[in-house]
Amino acid sequence: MAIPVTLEVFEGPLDLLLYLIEKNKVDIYDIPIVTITDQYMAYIKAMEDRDMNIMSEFLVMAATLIDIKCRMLLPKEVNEEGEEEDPRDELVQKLLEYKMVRFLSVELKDRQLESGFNLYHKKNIPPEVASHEEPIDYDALIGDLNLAALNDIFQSILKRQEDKIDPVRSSFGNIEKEEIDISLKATYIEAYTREHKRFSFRSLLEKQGSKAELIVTFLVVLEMIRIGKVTIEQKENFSDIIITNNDDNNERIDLAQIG
Amino acid sequence: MNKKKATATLEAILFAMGDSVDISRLASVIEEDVETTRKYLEEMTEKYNKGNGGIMLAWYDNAVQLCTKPEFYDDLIKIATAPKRYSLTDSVIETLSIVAYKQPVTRAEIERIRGVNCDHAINRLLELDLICELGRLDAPGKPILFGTTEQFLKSFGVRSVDELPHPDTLVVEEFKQQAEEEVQLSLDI
Amino acid sequence: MNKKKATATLEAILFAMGDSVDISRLASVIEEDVETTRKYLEEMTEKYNKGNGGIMLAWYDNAVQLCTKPEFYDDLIKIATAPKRYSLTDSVIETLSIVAYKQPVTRAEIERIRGVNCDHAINRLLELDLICELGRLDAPGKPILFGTTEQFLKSFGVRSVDELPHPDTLVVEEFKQQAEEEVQLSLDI
Repeated sequence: MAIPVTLEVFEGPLDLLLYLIEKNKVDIYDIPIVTITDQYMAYIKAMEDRDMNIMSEFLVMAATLIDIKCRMLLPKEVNEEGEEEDPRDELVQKLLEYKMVRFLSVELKDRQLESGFNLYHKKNIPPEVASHEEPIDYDALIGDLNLAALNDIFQSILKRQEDKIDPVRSSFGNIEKEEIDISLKATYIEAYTREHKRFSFRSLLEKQGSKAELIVTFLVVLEMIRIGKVTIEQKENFSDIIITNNDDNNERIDLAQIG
Repeated sequence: MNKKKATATLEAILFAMGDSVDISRLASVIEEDVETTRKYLEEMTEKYNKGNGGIMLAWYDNAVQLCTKPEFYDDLIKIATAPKRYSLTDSVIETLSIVAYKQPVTRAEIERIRGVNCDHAINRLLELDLICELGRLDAPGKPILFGTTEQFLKSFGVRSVDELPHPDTLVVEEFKQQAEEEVQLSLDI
Repeated sequence: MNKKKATATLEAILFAMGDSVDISRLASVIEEDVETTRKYLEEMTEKYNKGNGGIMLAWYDNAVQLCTKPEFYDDLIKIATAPKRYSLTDSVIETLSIVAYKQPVTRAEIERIRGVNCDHAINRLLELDLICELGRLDAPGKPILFGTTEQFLKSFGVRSVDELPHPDTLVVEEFKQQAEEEVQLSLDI
């Protein structure tokens, strides 16, 4: 069978198949598979330069046709009810379904041409209606809420507020900034040194109250070492430091050095 | 509400709303049951069609909408903007007819019937608001189900999806006749 | 164009346009002079007014517009405006209880008690007419003082604010003790 010179554009493999069946004027229920397959393959060859995605769909159909062609050469299969199965049945069903779709498409196209000549308008709500505010239904709004419930809620808020405050610390009262008098501290440490002669640095620190006092004490001790009023010794890293008073040196601590 | 007042109310509401309104919603406003409301609307439709006015009632499944009568289209577009008319390609129309007759239908089913990938056509139809997603099929992968829209009914002048000619009766009948007339070529293997 | 067709065309145009349309523009579409068009429109107006429909013609100087007859506004409200669902959230109720028991009270005081910003809740209560501004506190910034409204009393079945049950100081003391004990407990562990 000759191939038409101009290739029609087919919507898909079923479209082409249907075209071939119609062209051959054969009953859709009795497709001459060999003829149709040959023609189908000839079309695909002629279409070779087309999009691969589209081509693959046509090739699947060609493969299906060849599959049917093969199965028709074999002895007929028998189904559960003992009836002979025609390998073409599935294809026939598919084609019939597709043919219906095409029929409906034509129907829809006609309808589209005849319709759509009505004009609609957009919402046209009078401003009086649009601005209408429904009165609040207070019964529904308040629901089960009553005075007692409101009271409970208020009390639970108060309780929550109390919980937020730490009662122990809040009872300490105000914490004021401590002023450390360096000269007082120096006098104290000098007296301590004279009294104890030889003592542990740690025991001196333990007698200090705040962090600021610790720092000042450390600075005073450093200054005393610098002017040779005391000497220190430490057996190993991080062990206690022993401070010894050097009695013979009576130089006073220069407070300006510590400043 | 008496019939006269109900009819006027229906007209007032439909005019103001512009869009289509569900018959059940209209029924609740005029405080009648859906059947009575439907009857009133049918009578209004007839009155509009027979009357000398320029407007009519369009029906979509379970909703109605006021619109101008088609015979005034040519005069109207002299002054009003004409509604867009789309020309749909064959592949888009084919896909649309599958959705129209098989709805709710999945993409896979559409593609099985057409034998080709339908992504483009489906997207185009969604874009034109001719089809919409109806939900998801309770099956592996939860595929989306498509159906036609009110815009579809409007564009194709169909009052309801049920009004479309049913393929099983009409078309199969035609095919059978064709088959009888067609020459049988015995091209057996 | 004969009068019957002209009238129908005018109705169709006015329907499709929605807005008001100049009579001169209408005249050009029906191919009549302005005087004749005006006469047609006047007759239409009369027909609408006397008729049993839901729509009418409104006149503005040299323009006309189709619109809903005002007597159907109440029915239109039923369908055109979404019924607002009013409800009170926890934060709104809390704020209301503070205003009720602490009034007159400033925004800052409410926020101190709740420990969070209360702008939204206060605005909501003002909107619902459950609280109102009572005046301004004689303090820096002249903050607004809030109190409960007549509507609040009515809704809660109270005749006067004095009737509100006050949380007695004992209860507050009890809370303080409880809180102290709880903290002490956690310190001991």
